[in-house]
Amino acid sequence: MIAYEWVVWLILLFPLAAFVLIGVLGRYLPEGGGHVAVGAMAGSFVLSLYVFIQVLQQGGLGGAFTPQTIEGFVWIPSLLPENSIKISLLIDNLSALMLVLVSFLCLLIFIYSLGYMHEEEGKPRYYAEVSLFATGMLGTVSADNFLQLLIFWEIMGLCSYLLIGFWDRKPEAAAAAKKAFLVTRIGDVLFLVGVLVIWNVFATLSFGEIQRKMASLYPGTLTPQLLTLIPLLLFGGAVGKSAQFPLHAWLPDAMEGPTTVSALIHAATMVKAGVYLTARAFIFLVPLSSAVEPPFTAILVIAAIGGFTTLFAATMAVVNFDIKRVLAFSTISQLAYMFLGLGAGAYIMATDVSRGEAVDSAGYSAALYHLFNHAFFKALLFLGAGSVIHAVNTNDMREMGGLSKPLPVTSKVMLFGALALAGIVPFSGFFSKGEILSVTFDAGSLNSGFYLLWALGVGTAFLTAFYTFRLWFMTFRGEYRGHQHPHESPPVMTVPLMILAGFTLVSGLLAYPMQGFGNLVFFQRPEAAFPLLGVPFQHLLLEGVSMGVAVLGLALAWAVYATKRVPAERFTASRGGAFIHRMLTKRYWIDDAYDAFGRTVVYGTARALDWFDRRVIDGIVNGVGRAGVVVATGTDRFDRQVVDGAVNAISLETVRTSLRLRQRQTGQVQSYAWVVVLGIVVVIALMFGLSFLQRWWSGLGR
Amino acid sequence: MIPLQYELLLSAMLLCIGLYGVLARRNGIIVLMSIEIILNASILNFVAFSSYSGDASGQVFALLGIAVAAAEAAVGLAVFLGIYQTHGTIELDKIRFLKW
Amino acid sequence: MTYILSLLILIPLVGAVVAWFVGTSQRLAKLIALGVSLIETTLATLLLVGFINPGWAVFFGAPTTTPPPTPGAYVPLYYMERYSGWSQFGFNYIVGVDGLSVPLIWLTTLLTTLAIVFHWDEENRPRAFFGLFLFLEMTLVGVFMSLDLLLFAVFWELVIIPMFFLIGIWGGPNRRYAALKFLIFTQTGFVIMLLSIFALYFNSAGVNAAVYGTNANTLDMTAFLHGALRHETGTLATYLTVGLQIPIFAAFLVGFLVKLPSFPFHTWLPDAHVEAPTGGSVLLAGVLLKMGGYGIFRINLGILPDATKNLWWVLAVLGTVSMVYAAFVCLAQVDLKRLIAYSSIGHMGFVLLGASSLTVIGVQGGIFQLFNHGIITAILFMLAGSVKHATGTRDIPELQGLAKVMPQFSFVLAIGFFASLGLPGLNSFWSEFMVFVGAYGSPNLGEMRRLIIIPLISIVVTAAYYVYTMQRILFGEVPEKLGHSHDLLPWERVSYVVLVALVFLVGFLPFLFLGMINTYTAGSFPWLGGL
Amino acid sequence: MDVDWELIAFLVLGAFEVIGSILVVTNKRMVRAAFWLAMTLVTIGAIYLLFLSEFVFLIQVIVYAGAVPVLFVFGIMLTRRTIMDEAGPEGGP
Repeated sequence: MIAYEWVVWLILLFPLAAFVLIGVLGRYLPEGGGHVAVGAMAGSFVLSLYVFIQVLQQGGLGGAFTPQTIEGFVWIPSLLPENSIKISLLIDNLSALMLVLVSFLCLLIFIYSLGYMHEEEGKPRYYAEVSLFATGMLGTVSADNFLQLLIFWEIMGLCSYLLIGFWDRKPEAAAAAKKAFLVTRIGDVLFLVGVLVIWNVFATLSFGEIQRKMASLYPGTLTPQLLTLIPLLLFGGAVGKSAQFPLHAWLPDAMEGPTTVSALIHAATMVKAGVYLTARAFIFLVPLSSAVEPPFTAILVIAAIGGFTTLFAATMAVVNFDIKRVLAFSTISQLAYMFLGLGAGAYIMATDVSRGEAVDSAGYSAALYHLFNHAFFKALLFLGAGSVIHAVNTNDMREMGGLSKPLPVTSKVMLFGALALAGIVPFSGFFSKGEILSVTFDAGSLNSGFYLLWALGVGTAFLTAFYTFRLWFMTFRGEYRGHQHPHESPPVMTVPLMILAGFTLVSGLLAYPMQGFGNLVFFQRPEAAFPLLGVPFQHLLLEGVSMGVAVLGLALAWAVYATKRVPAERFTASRGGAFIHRMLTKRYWIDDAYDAFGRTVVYGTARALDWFDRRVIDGIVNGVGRAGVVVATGTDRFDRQVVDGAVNAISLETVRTSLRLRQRQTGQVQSYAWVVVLGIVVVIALMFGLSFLQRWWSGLGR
Repeated sequence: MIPLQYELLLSAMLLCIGLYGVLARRNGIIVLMSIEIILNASILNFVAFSSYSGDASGQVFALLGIAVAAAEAAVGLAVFLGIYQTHGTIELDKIRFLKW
Repeated sequence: MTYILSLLILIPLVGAVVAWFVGTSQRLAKLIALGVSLIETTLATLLLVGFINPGWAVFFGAPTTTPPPTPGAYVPLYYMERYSGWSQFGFNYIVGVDGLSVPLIWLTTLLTTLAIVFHWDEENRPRAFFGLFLFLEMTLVGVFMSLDLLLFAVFWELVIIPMFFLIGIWGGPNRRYAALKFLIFTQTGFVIMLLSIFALYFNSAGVNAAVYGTNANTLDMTAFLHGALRHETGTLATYLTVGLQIPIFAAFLVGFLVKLPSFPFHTWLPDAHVEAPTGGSVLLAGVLLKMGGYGIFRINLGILPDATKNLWWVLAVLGTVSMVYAAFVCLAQVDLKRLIAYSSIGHMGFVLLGASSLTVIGVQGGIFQLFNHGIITAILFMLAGSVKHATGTRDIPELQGLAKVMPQFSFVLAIGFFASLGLPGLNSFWSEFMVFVGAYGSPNLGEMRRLIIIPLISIVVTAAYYVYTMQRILFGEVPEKLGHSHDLLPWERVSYVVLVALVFLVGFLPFLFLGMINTYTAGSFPWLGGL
Repeated sequence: MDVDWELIAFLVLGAFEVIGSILVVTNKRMVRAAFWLAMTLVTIGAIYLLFLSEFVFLIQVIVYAGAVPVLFVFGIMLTRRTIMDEAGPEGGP
C-alpha cells in the first residue's frame, strides 16, 4: 500500500496546473512561465520518487509489490457499477519506474529549455504545451485501464502535433505536424478498435480485471482469434506512436520542431509509450494460465516488425546529413529493438506457460531495460545536438566539423551518448542491447525465425555504431565547414547534459545493485536481466558478438569520416552503390508513396464524392425542384386556360342571362307577390294533379 | 255541429279576399290589413280543426298565430313609417328598393 | 413552481413579442432579447441541475421517478405537466422533460443566449432579428418538451418559420435559394411524418385503454411510451402490431432523417448553413439538427420498439454512409463554413449508428453525441462567422498564417477542431467512443461486427480534413491583405469562453450529463441489449 | 224539424265576415277600412266561440279587435297629413 495515495494524483496534477497557469497567465510570467513548468515538474519528480521508493520498500528486491489501484471518479456510469468506466491510477513496479523516468527526463529537459528557448517568441505556448505533454505522459504510464491510457495517449499526440508545429511560419513544420498527427491517428484508430473489442469481451478495461477474467472467458467469449486480434490491434497503436514500419514516416519529419521537443517527445518519452503499451499487452500475450493457448501469431508479428524495422531504419540513418534526422532514424531503430525484445521474450514466456514451466521474463525485462537506458542516452544525444545547433545555427552536418574545440563539454557528452548508443561496454546501451539480442537468439531454439531476426539485430548493431560515429566524427572532428562562430552553451544547458551523461554511464550498471533489472519491472516472476554475471557462456559469447560488430562499425566510421582513408565516394560511385544511396536518401520511396496515396486516392475520393454531392445528389434535388417548376407551369397554363376558361365562360353566361332577367325585376313588391301566388297555385295544382294521377294509376292497376 | 266544409269554404273565401287586397291595392297599410285577413283565415282553420279533432294543440297554434300576426302588424307599420319618413310615400309602386 | 415547463415555453414567446414591439432601437431590442434569454437560461440551468443531482434541485423540487397516472412503469427522472381530457378528439397539452430532453433544452437556451451575444453588432432590422431568435427558442424548447403528438407536430412546424426568415432575410447572397430549399425539404419531411401521426392516432384506442383505461383515440405520447415499455417488459400483451409499426416507423424516420440530416437527404444543409447568418447557423446546427435525433430516440425507439428491432439496419447503413461520405466530402471543401456543415452531417451519422446498435451504451452515446455536437458545432460556426468578419473571406485557400495575426481565434479554432475530431479528453470523444462500443457490441451484428472498421475510416479522414485545414489556415506566412485582421471581438470572446469551458468540462467530467442520459436510457429502453 | 241554430249563427256570421272583409280590401278610405277590419276581427272571434274555443276568442278580441286596428289607425294617422282624407294616388274614393 502506498501511504498518502492522493500524492499519486498530485504527480499528474502538478504539470496540469502548470499548463493551466501558463496557458492563462503565461504572458505575464518571467521566461514565459518556464520556471513554473520546471517547478511543477520538480514537484512531480519528487513525488514520483517517493512513490517509487515506497514500491521498492514494500516489494523489495525480488519480492512482490501488490499492484494498487487508486480509485477516482466514474467517467461513464452504468446501471451495473462494475461496468462503469472509471478514472483511476495503477501503481505497480512498471508504472512507478516509468513515472520516475518520465518526470526526471521532463525535469532535465525543461531546465535545458530555459536556456535553449530563451530567445524564442511564444515561450508561454511552448511551456504550456510541454506541461500538458508531461501530464499526458505521466497519465499514460499510470493509467489503470486501456481507455484512460488511450485518452492520455491522445493528449500526448495532440501536444506532439502542436509542438512539431511550434514554428508556425515554416510550411515544413506545418506539413510535418499534420503528417505526424495523421499517421499516428491511424495507429490510434487500431488501438481504439482494440479497446472496443476488449470492452465487449471482458466488460471491463482495467488491466487487473482483464487478467483475472482471462482464464474464465477462454475459449468461449474470448475465442483464440480474438486473443490474437486484441494484442495485434493494441500493437497497431504502438506501431503508430513508436513509429515502427509501416507507420514510421512521421518521426523523421517531426524533427521540424524545437530540439528540446525532439529530445523529450520524439526520443525519450512519447515514442516509448508504444513500448509501454505493448508491455501492458503482455496480459494477452502471456496469459499466465496453461488453459489459455497464447497467441503465438501475434507475438511473431510483433517480433518480426521489430526485427525488420530495426535494420530498416538504421540503413536510412546512414545516409542522412541532418543531425537530428540521423538521431530520429536511430530512435526508430532502437525502439524496434525493444519490440524485438518484447516479442522474443513473450515467445519464450508464452512457451513456458503453455508447457507449464517456470516463466523466464528475461526478454520483457531486457526490452524495458533498453527503454530505460535509451531514454537517457537518446535524450542526451538530442540535447547535445541541440547544443550544437544552438552554436552553429544549422542542422546540416556538412556545415559542421571540428566542433570539439569550441564546444568541449558538448563534444564529450555527445561521445558518451554515442558510445552508449553504439553499445560499447560499459555504457548503458551495451547491457540492454546485448540482452535483447541474446534473448532473441534463445528464442531461436523455439522458432527458427528468431535466428533471422537475431541476424538483423546484429547487422543493426553494426550499422548503429557506424552511423553514430559518423555523426560524431562529422560534427566534432576535422575542420569547421560552417560560417558561424560557435561557442559553448550556457550552464543551464550543459549541466543537464552532464547529468544525463552521468546516467548513460551509470544506468546500465544500475542492474547490478538491483540484482537484475527484472526486479524493477517485475512482470510475474523476478527473472533477472542480470548482465554478464552468472549467465551461461553462450550469452557472454552473444554479447561479445554484438559488441564486436559495434566496434567494427565504429572502426569503419573512423576510417571513412575521421581519417577519410576510405572515402565514401568510392561506394556511391559504383552503379549499385549509387542506387542504394538514392534509395536510402529517398527513404525507400515510402514517404513519396504515402504522399501520392493521400493526394490521389484519398483526396481524389474526396473530390469525386464532392462532385457527386454537388452534381448528382444536389442535381437530383434541383432536378426535382426544376421538374416541380415545370409541372407547376403546366398546371398553371391548364389552370388559366382550361379551368379558368370554363369558370369565366360560366360566369360570363351568367352575367348575360342575369342582365336579361333583370328586366323582369320591377322592384315592386306586388309583382313578386304575384309570382309567389302563381307558384303556390302551381304547387297546389301539381299536388292535386299528381295525387289524381296516382289514384288513377292505382285504379288502373286494380 | 257546423259542417267542416262550410268552415273551409269561409276560410278559402277570406283567403281569396285577402289575396286580392295584397295583390291589387297599392296602399301599403291596406296591404297589411289584407295580410291580417289572410292570417285570420288560417287561424280559423286551426281553431276549426282543433274543435273537430278534439285536440287542443290547434288552439295553441292559433294563439301563436295571433301573437305573430300582432307583432307582424306592428313591425310592418314601423317599416312603412320608416319608408314614409324617408320617401314621403307608402305607395307600393313608387317603392323600388328591390330593384337592383 | 410546478409550471416551470410552461414557463420555459412562455418566457421566450413573451420576450419575442416584447422585443418586437418595444425594442424601438437596436440597443433596446438586443438588451431585451439578452435579458429574456438569460432568464430562460437560468431557469433551464436550474432544471438541469436538478437532473444532474436531485439533491441540488432548487425551486422546482426534485424530479419524480414515476409520472402520476401510471403506477408500476418505471420511467426515469421526470417533470411533467398535463392538461388532458378536455378535447373531443384526444388532443392534450402535455409537456414533460426527462434525461433525453433536458440536455437539449439547456443547450437550446444556452446557444440562443450566445447567438444573441454573438450578434451584438447586428444592425439590420434588429427588432425582428432578435425577436425571431427568441421565437425560435420558444419553438425549439416546445419541440423538446411536447409529450403530445399534435403539440409536437405544431412546434416542429413552427420551428421552420423563424429559421426560414433568418436565412431568407439576414442570409448571404444566395439566401433565397437556400431558404426555399430548407423550407421545402423540412416541410416535405414533416408532411410524411404527419401521416405517421395520423396513423398512430387512429390506432391508439387500444393502447389508451390498456394504459389509461380510456377507450378513445388519443394523441398522448405518454400512452404510447408506457404502452411500449410495458409491452416490452411483458406486462402488456397487446400493443401496436409489428406490421403496423413498420410503416409508421418508416414515415417518421423520413421526417427525422431530413432534419438530422442523413445521407440522401442532406443537401439542404450545406446551402442553408453557407447562407445563414452566424447565429442562425449556430442554432440550425446546434439545435435544429438535434430535433431529428431527438425524434428518433423519443418516437422511433420509444414508441415503436418492435419496428426498431426489425429496421435497425436502415439506421446503421445510413449512419455509416453519412459518416464516411461526409468525411470525404469535407476534405474537398473550400468554404470553411461548408466544410463545417458537412462535418455536421458526418457527426449526426454517429447518432444514427448509436441508435441502430440497440445497446444501452450505444444509445447513450448517440444521445450524448447530440449534446456534444451541439456545443462543438456552435463553436465552429461562430469561428466561421468570426473569420468572415475579421478577414472578409471564408475561403480556406485565401487564409494563411492566422496563428500570428489572430492568436485567440487560432486557439479556439484548434480546440474546436480537435474536439470535433474526437480527441480524447474533449467532450465529443466520449460519445463517439460509446457509439463505437455499442456498435461493435451490438447483438444484431453477430459475425458482421468486423464491419465496424468502415465507420472507423471516417475517424481518420475526419482527422485528416481538420488537420489539413488547420495546416492551411493557421500556419505559414501571413499574406499582406490579412495583416490587419482584428482578433476576436469582446462579445465574441464571451461566447467562446463559455463554449470552450463546456467542451473541457464535459470532456473531463462526462458523468455530469451521462448520469441522466444513462438513467433515461436504461429506464426507457429496458429491452436494449449489450453490456 | 230541428233547427240547427249553430249553423244559422255560423252562416250569418260568415256572411258578415265575407262582406266586412270585402269592404276592407275595397274601401278607398283607409280609416273606414280599419274600422271594417275591426268588425271582421270581432266577427271571426264570434265564429271561434261557435267552435267552443273561448280562450282563443278572448285573445282574439283583446289583441285583434282591441290593439291591431288602433295600431293601424295610428299608422294611417302618421302617414297622412289629414286623417280623414283619402289622398291616395289611386284617384280618390
